[in-house]
Parts: sequence; C-alpha cells; structure tokens
Amino acid sequence: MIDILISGLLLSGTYALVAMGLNLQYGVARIMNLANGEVLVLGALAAFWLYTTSQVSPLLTVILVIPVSFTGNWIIYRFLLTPLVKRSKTQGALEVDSILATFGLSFIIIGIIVSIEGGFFAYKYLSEPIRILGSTTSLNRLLAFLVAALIGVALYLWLNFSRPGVAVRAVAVSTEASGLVGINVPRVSAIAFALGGTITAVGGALISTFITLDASMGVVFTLKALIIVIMGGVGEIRGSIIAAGILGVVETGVATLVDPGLTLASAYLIFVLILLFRPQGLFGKHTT
Amino acid sequence: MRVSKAILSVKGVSKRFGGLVAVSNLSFDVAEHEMVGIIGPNGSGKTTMMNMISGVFKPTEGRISLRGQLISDLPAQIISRSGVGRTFQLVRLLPGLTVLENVIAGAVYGHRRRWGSDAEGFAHDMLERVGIDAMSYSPISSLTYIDQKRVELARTLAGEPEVLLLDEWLAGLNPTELATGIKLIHALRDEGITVVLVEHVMDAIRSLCDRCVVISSGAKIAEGAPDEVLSDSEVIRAYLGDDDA
Amino acid sequence: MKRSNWQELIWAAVITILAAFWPMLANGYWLGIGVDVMMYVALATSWVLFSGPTHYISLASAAFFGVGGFIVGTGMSDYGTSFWSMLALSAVVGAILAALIGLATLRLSGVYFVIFTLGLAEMIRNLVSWVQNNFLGSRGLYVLTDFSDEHLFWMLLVTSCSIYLVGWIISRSRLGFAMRIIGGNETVARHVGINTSMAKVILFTTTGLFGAIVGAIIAPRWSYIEPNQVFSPQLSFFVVIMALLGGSGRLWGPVVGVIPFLLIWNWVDANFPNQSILVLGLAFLLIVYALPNGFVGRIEDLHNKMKRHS
Amino acid sequence: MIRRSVLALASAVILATTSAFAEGVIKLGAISPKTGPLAGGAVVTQWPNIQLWVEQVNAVGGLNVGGEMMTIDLIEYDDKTNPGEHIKLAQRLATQDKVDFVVAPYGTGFNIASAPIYGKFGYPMIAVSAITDKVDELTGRYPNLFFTLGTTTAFVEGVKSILMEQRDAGAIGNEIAMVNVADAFGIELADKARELFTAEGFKIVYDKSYPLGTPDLSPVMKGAKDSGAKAFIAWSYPPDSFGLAEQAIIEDLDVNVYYSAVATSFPAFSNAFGSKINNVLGAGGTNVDDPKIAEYREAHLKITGKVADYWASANTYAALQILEQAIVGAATLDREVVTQYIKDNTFDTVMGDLNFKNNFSNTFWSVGQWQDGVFRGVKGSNVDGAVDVRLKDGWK
Repeated sequence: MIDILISGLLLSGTYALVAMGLNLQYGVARIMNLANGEVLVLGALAAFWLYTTSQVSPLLTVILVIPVSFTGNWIIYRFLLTPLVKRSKTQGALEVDSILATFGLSFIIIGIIVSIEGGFFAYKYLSEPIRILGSTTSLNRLLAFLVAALIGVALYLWLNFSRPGVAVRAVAVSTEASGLVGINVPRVSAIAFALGGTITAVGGALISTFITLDASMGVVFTLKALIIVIMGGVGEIRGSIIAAGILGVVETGVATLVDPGLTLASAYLIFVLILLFRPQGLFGKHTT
Repeated sequence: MRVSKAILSVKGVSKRFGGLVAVSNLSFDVAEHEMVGIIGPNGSGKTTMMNMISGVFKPTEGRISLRGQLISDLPAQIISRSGVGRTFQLVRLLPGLTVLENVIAGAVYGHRRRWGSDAEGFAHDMLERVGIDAMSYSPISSLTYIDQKRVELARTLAGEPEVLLLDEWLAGLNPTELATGIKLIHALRDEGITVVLVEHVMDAIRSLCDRCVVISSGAKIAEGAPDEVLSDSEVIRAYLGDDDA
Repeated sequence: MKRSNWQELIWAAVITILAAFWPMLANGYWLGIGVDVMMYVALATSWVLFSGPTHYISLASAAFFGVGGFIVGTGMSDYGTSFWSMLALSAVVGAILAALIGLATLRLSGVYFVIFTLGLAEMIRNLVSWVQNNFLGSRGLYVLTDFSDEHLFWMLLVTSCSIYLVGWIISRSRLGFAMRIIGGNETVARHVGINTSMAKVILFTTTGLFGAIVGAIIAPRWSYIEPNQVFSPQLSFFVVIMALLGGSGRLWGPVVGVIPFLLIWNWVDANFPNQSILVLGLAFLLIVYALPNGFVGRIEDLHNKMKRHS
Repeated sequence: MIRRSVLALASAVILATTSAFAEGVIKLGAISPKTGPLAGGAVVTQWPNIQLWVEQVNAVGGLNVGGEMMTIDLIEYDDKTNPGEHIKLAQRLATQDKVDFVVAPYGTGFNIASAPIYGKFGYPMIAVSAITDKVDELTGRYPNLFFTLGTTTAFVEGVKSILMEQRDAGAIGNEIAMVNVADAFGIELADKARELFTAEGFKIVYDKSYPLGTPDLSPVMKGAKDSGAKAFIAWSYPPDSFGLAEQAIIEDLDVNVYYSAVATSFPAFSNAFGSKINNVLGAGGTNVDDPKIAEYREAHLKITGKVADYWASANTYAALQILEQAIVGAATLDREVVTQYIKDNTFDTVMGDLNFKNNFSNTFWSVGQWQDGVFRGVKGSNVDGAVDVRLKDGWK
C-alpha cells in the first residue's frame, strides 16, 4: 500500500509538471496548446544534449531553460497566436484556430528536434535508489516530484497573493471584465502563456532524467496534460495538481494490484467517470 | 374574468440551489384564457418559477401540472410539445438561421408537427401576426431589439402553445416600442391564449393581467387583481427601495 | 451545417461519377493518393455530419476507425472469417460504440466534450490492446486479401457517397433542422420541443458507424494491423483539421479541405524528405492564417463577389 | 479530377525523360520513419547503414554492372511511422521516381504493408527489421520478399535454450517473470513464449503486459521482483527497454537471467547505464570478434559519426551487401534477374555467408549479452563465435 502511494505520488509529480503549464496556457491565455508536449520534449532535449555533450548537470539545465523557454513561448504567443486571438470573435472560434495553429506548431517543433537528435535521449542522471518509508524509488523521480511541488506551491501563492497573480486569475475568469477594470489583458495572457511554456519545458528537462524520450513522444504528454487539465477544471491549478495526484495513484494502484496492462485504460476510465458526474471537472465552475 | 377550470396548476413548488432557496412552497392556478402576471422584486424567484414550468429546472419539491397532467418531472421538450411555449428574459434566437427559419423551428417540433411548405406557410402567418413578415429573409443580426423579441414571440406562437410564458418580454423597450409591444400582447389576449407573464412594467401589468401573483424572496406574498395587489401594503414594502414600482 | 439543395446533390452525383473513373486514369502513386483522399473524405464527411451542425469537436474518429480495422484484423487473422462479414460486424460495433459514447457525452459541452472524446478513444485503444494481449492470443493481425487499390478506392467512394447521401437526406429532414437549432442554442432547441439527446445520439451513431466501416476497408491496405497504429490519436486530429480546413458548415466542406491538404502534404513529402514534418507544419500555419474560414468560406466569399459583380 | 490526371501524366512523362538521361546511375529508394514512434529505432539501425553503404559504394565509383560503373542515387522518404503514408510513398517510389531498387522498410508491419506494391513492380525486398512466423505464407504470396532476421519462434527458442541451460546448471529455478509491451510485436513474442516455455515445464509466475508509452514501469518491476523468479524476460520495445533496465537497477532486481528485447543492443543502452547493465541479455547480436564486423563498425563510426548498434545495424548493412552483390553478379538492373540471383546464390556479408531457402535466410543471431561493455552474440542460428552466457550478478 505504501509502495503504491509513494510511487503513485511521485508519478503524480511528473503529471503535475506536464499539466500545470498547459492549464495556465489554456485557462488564462485561452490557447488550447497542442504543441505542449513538444515543448516538453524540447526541454528534455536540452537536458540530454547538454549532459551528453558537455556534462552539464540537468539541474543546471533547468535553470538555463527558464529564460530561454520563457522568451521563446512569449514570442510564440506574441507573434503567432495574438493574430488569432484578435481575429476570433468567440471563444469557440479561438479554440478551433488555436487547435489548428498549435498542431502545425507541434510539427515544426518535432522537425527542429529531429534535426538535432532523431534517436532516443538516453542518459541517466541521479538514477540512484532511495528508500522512503520502506518503499524503493529513485532519486530523479523524487527530485521531479519536489520541483513539481515547489512550482505548484509557488504558482498557487503567486496567483493568490501577488498583484500580477491576481491579474492573471482575473483574466482567467473573464477577459472582458478584466479589460474593463484596467488589466492589460494581452500582456497578462502573453505572460501566462510564456510562464506555462516555461513550466512545461522545465518539466521536460526533469522528466528526461528518468524517462527515455524521443522526438515524437510529445503527443503522449499532450494527451495526458489535456486529460489532467480538463479533469481538474480549466484555469484551476489546484484542480490540475489534484487530478495529477489521482491519476498517478490510480495508475500505480492498478498496475500493482490489477494488471499493468490496464494502467492507461484505468486512468482514462477515471477521467471519463469524473466528467460524467462533474462535467465541468473537479474544480471547474459550472458555466451554462 | 374568472374561469373555473385551471389549465396550469402550481402546487407547493420549491426550488433549492445548494443552500440557496430560490422558490419556496409556491402555489397558484392559471385558468384557461386567463392572463396571469408574476411580479416581484429582482431576485425574488420569478424567472426560476418560469424555468420550472418550462422544464429548464425540475422543482425540488411540489408539482406542476398542465390540464391535470403532471409535467414537472418531464424534460423541456416534452413540456413544450404538450403545449407550453415560452420566451426568454434575454432573447434567444438562432443566429445561423434566417428570421423565417427561426420561426419554422417553433412550428416543426411542437404538438402539431408541421414540416415543409406547411411549416413555412405557418411561420409566415406567425410573422405576420407579430407584424414583421417583411423581414422573413433577413439575417438575425440585422434586427432591432424589439424585432428580435417579435421573432422570438413568433417562434413560440408557431408551436401553438396552450399556455404562453412571457419572461420580461417588455423589458428594455423604448416608449414607442413599449406601446407596440403592449398592443401585441393585448391582441394575443383577445385571441384567448392563456398567458403567464413575468413583468416589471406596471402599466402593462395593470392593463393586461386578469390576476397577479406577487412573490418576494421565493414565497408568495399576495395574489389578486392587479390594482388590488399593487396597493397591498406588504407588496409595497417588498418593492420599496428595491425596484422602480 | 446548412440545408443542402437539389443542385448540390446533382453536382455531387456528377463528381462521384467522374471520381469513379479515377482508377482508370491514374494508377500507382496517384491512385494511392486517391485512396487516401477517399479515406479522409469519408472520415471527415462523417465527422461533419455530427460536428458541423452541433459545433461539438469530436476527437473520437480514431476509436471508430480503429475498431473497424481491429475487427477485420482479428476476424480474418485469428478466426478465418471473411472480410465482408467483418465489415458488417465493424459497422454494427462502431454504431453501438458511438451510441454509448453519445449517451455518455450528453452533458458535456465545449472543450470538455473535445477532451472527453479524446480520452475515451485512448481508453478504448488501451482496452483493446489489453484484451488482445490477454484473451485473443493473437500472433499479429494479418489482413491478407486480393483487394487492389482500385477495389479499395471504389469501396471508399461508395462509402463516401453513402455518407454524403445520408447527410444530404438528414440536412433536409426534421432531424437535420433540429441539429442546426441545437448548434444555435440547445436551450431553445429543447423549448421548441426537440429531443436534443436523441438527435445528438442518432447523429453521433451515424458518425461511428461510418468511421468503423472506413477503418475496416483500410485494413486490407495496411495488411498488418497494429492496435496502436489503427487507434492513433493523430488520425482523429487529422480528420478534424481537414474538416475544419474545408469548412464544417457545408456537407461538401471536407472534400475541398481534404484534397488540397493531402496534395500539399504529398508535395512536402516528396520535396523535403528530411524535413517533411517541419515544412508540413509551416504549410499548416500558412493555411490557418491565410484561410480563416476554411476553403468553404473562401469559396463562398468568391462566389458572393462574383454575384455582386455580375 | 481529370485535370489532375493530366498533370500526373505530364509529370510521369517528364520523369521518364529525365531517367533516360540518368544513365550510369542506379536509383535506390528508401522509406523509413524519421519521425513517429518507430523513428527512434530507425535512426539507429536503418538510416545510418543506408548512408554508410551508399557512400562506400559511390566512393569507389559505384557498382560494376556488366562492365559499366554505376553510382547510387538515393531517394529517401519519411513515412512518419504511418502505414498509409508508407504505402503511398512506396507507390511514389515505384511509379513516379521509378527507382531501380529499394531498401526494405523498417518494421514488420511496414514490410508486409508495402510488399504488395514492391511485389507488383518486381522489387526484391530484403527485409531486415521484420520478425514473423508467417514467413512461408508471406513469401508464397510475395515471392520478392526475403527475410534475414529470423522468426518469432526462433527468437523465443533462443531465450528458451538459455533458460533451459541455466535451469540445468541450477542458476534459475522453474519460475520465470515475463512481461511484454502490448503492441503487435510484444504480443506476438509473448504469446509464443508462453507456449514454448510452459511446454518445457517452466512456470511463468509473473506474466503481464504494459501499454506502449507507460510512463512508470516501477509497478511492473516491483511485481516481477515480488514474484521471486530468478529469470526476467521482457518482450520490450525501445523506450521501455530503457525504462525496465532503470527500474531493475532501482529495485535491485535479484535475477540471474535478465533479458529485454529490442534496443538492448543499442550503444545508447550501454551509454546510459554503463557497467550496471553488464550481463544483461538482449535480442540479436553479432560476432564482434569477426574482423569483418570490426571493420564494418569502424567504417560505420567514421562515416556516420555514430557507433553501430550490435544487432540490426550489421544485418541492415548485410542486406544492402546482398543487394549489391546480386546486382553486380547478375550484371543487370533487371529486377527479375536480380531477384532470381538472390534466390540462387550465397553472399559474402558482414554477417557471414548468407543464402536464402524459400526466401528465408537461416543465418542470424537471436540472443546477445552485454559483456564488459560489448554486446556479444550468445545464441543464434548457423552463426560462429557465440560466447557463453554469463549470469547477471547485481546491478553495480
């Protein structure tokens, strides 16, 4: 039991890293970013590449990734997505446009990754066993979990107790109303999008220390992230974290107690059930 | 104009949203060919009551019946087909469809399932009835507010309702439009349709309604002829400082 | 989806007859593209049947397509059944599956519906893999038939036409009109007496039925069925993208979306073998920015302009 | 539609005329994934060897085809790991590019899916990365299709013989923990293994599949560990072969026999885990002591800049050598003649002397083992240089 809980929670850390960024991007900037997973793989590539070519510790890479991915994602939002935001009259139209545009973007990023490294990003960092409450796990997974927790807490505090954070939350609730009370909506959206992309890329760098990735694996993470965000409720960081927790523990539980062949199926089943009984997600506000 | 037979009957209806009581233990009857006004301050539960009759919500307690048949446990589409038509507080039209198509929508799925040229002809009749047949082929976006309301009314009438629910149909109209609107409802009344209306415009209530049900904080506080209830002290208290009565 | 008229049906018939000659004019590569076009036309048109009028973006195409392919694969490989019986079974299973999904998704709207269908498709993919692994005891699903591309092309053409015809009939029926009203405003739809749940489930079932048929027809072409490939979520995205690119407001929208999309795709493949995915992505963005309302929007704009000039 | 076919005709005419000018050139088509789930494997074993072979051949002025030196013109496409895409591109190679020969695709499914097209145009397909038990049925249907990597059964047999030897030696008991990835490849192998292992009296005490793309394999490894079996067999695919090894290290899986299938022989596998994976068994192998292999590996590193993997790389290269020798030997680009030549002759390749009986080459490695930084073949069919299996002793 302890085993399941600990492994499950550590896996949740991974999922939270994957989903928190997307939630900011979708919840605040209203961009359904299908290239989320590819950004994650870019982060992983950076860690792999720097580690294998120049022995740079992935932890250092994480710090290097922050400014680069923030700028990169900001540019993507500013120059690629703002025109779509401007031309779409309804949320539905923007959703369609952003699905189309970011799908194209995901291909471009895959192309870039392939031209750098088409094979597996195989390396190991901190792949050391560690015992927690009698359960064995690895140091790199623990590290990813801790960073995820740190980011989650920091994000929560920032969103709830800082001026810019409150502005971000206001935009998440309503772009129109926020505009009316003098919030610079395009700027806040751009920041939220860039911040979301940064979290995702940092997640990728950390995840690459224990999962062997390659250029085309982004979609796996995008799917997981979408599921978690929707399950937790759009715009709800808390929801994403709890949904990630549920998924992690359920997957590990099913793998251990039932059959590993059913892990992913059970994760999706939980998702499907939650939406059946709470169509707006765990923490989402009901809108009609 | 008291007619003995109740066509619509609301008995002990309550609606709670979580801990919030929107309507509590409300009862009233509507007789055939009668025009009943539901009035009360903002947030008193009028629209919730309308939503329960038309089937948007199910009552938490109590029963609503149409000609003695229980309807409060039926889905909206069945209630509509059994003869309850409504308009919405904020006009709800179908922007992708033309004016005529919007009205046809009302004719097709009602209890007289019209289709094809029959539905089209009937829709034209309804548009003429509300006075905007000339705009049949315009897009919805080109209409003024009152015309949008007329289209919505035509759509509802196209379903040939036995009971018509008008949810603040006159709200937001300018004085000229208001006069036109009141005249239109008068005409409907003269045709003998049973109408339940939620309204804030007191002049309209005085001139249109046979009877009024006054609710405040979800509960009925008075019922009777408009002049009678509007001079009731409790009703005045309920409204004071709260609304424009 | 707008109501279709007789003129449109005649055009469709003419194009279908012309298309039927394609295998005589083209072979090899161009016939192969024809098969691809037909496959996506069929999938995207059946997608538009439901998603066009309701504006619900479904990402469940791969679930139906995969079920079709998988049933044909399992049946022919493990139980020695005929292709045709499995094709029929696929249609039935696809329809039942879609009806169940339809019932489950009734309360969802917007992005919740989008991701729900995606999650459900993924769940089905994993369940199918697990069942195959544990109960069917399969040794790889070989679908070895004597069908050539001509046959598949015609089968898909017939499927596409059936979908179109069904769509055309629906668009002129009370059901089709009901769907337009539901797409406009679901509350209104209920209040004019439409059983919205029933209408949505019926339409979604049609989508699933045809999706499974297409998957079943494609199985002989792939010869070897791997669950993870027939259930690939990418297929769902491609179907949506091609349909939206064409324009989902018209039944013929997918046709004008699929053809240019696949032609561009093939051009990119042939000319940028090492970076085809990157160039494809760029081409994609270009289309999104240059054609805000899809090809249908563009065509109708031009049509309107021409009308105004004459 | 009609206009498009005119266009197609026109482009066909242009191509026909250009190929008339291109004498002295052999057009070689290759379609394999550069993106998609199988790309990670293809960029290790497939693409570098095509590059290597083409560069080597062209460096010496090409192939001597009946007295004329013909260089290789490579036309390559990315199938994005999508069977539909692959079929279309194969048609393009055959009918638009009109290539003279093709490199067989990467992956079992892709070889089978493209066999009808290549068969129709008479291209010999020397399939490397295809493992199937349906060799007879497939080669009967597609007489141009050759298999060089062995059968599903042969792979399982290789593992089985190791298990039986170790049981006899007392290193393992009767119990086996077995897992597989739930895709066609893993399911097929696991199914066969279940049959063959139990027939020999083994008990599979832990027998589970996991889905492709499982992010956390620790429950799988914990389950295998708890089963207490001293032999662990994983019919795995690249990303999970890495994931399983990592979990085995973390859990300190106490087994004497540890086997994971594809990608175990990749240099990246050893790079990632170093000495910890010493004595891990994996699919395939080569005779690294063979000077031909040594020379090949050196050339591979020099020309592609990458270390060759220890299994399918050499096989892929050998398949190209077969094609090369068949073209030169037949002294023609006539595909029918070349195909017949392949059927009738024996070829001198880096994998040794290869020949086909009923389109099947019975010379291949089935199991190899990492021994002090080198992956050596330990089991195979008609191969020389198999070394003794060592026991796994911890993960240090």
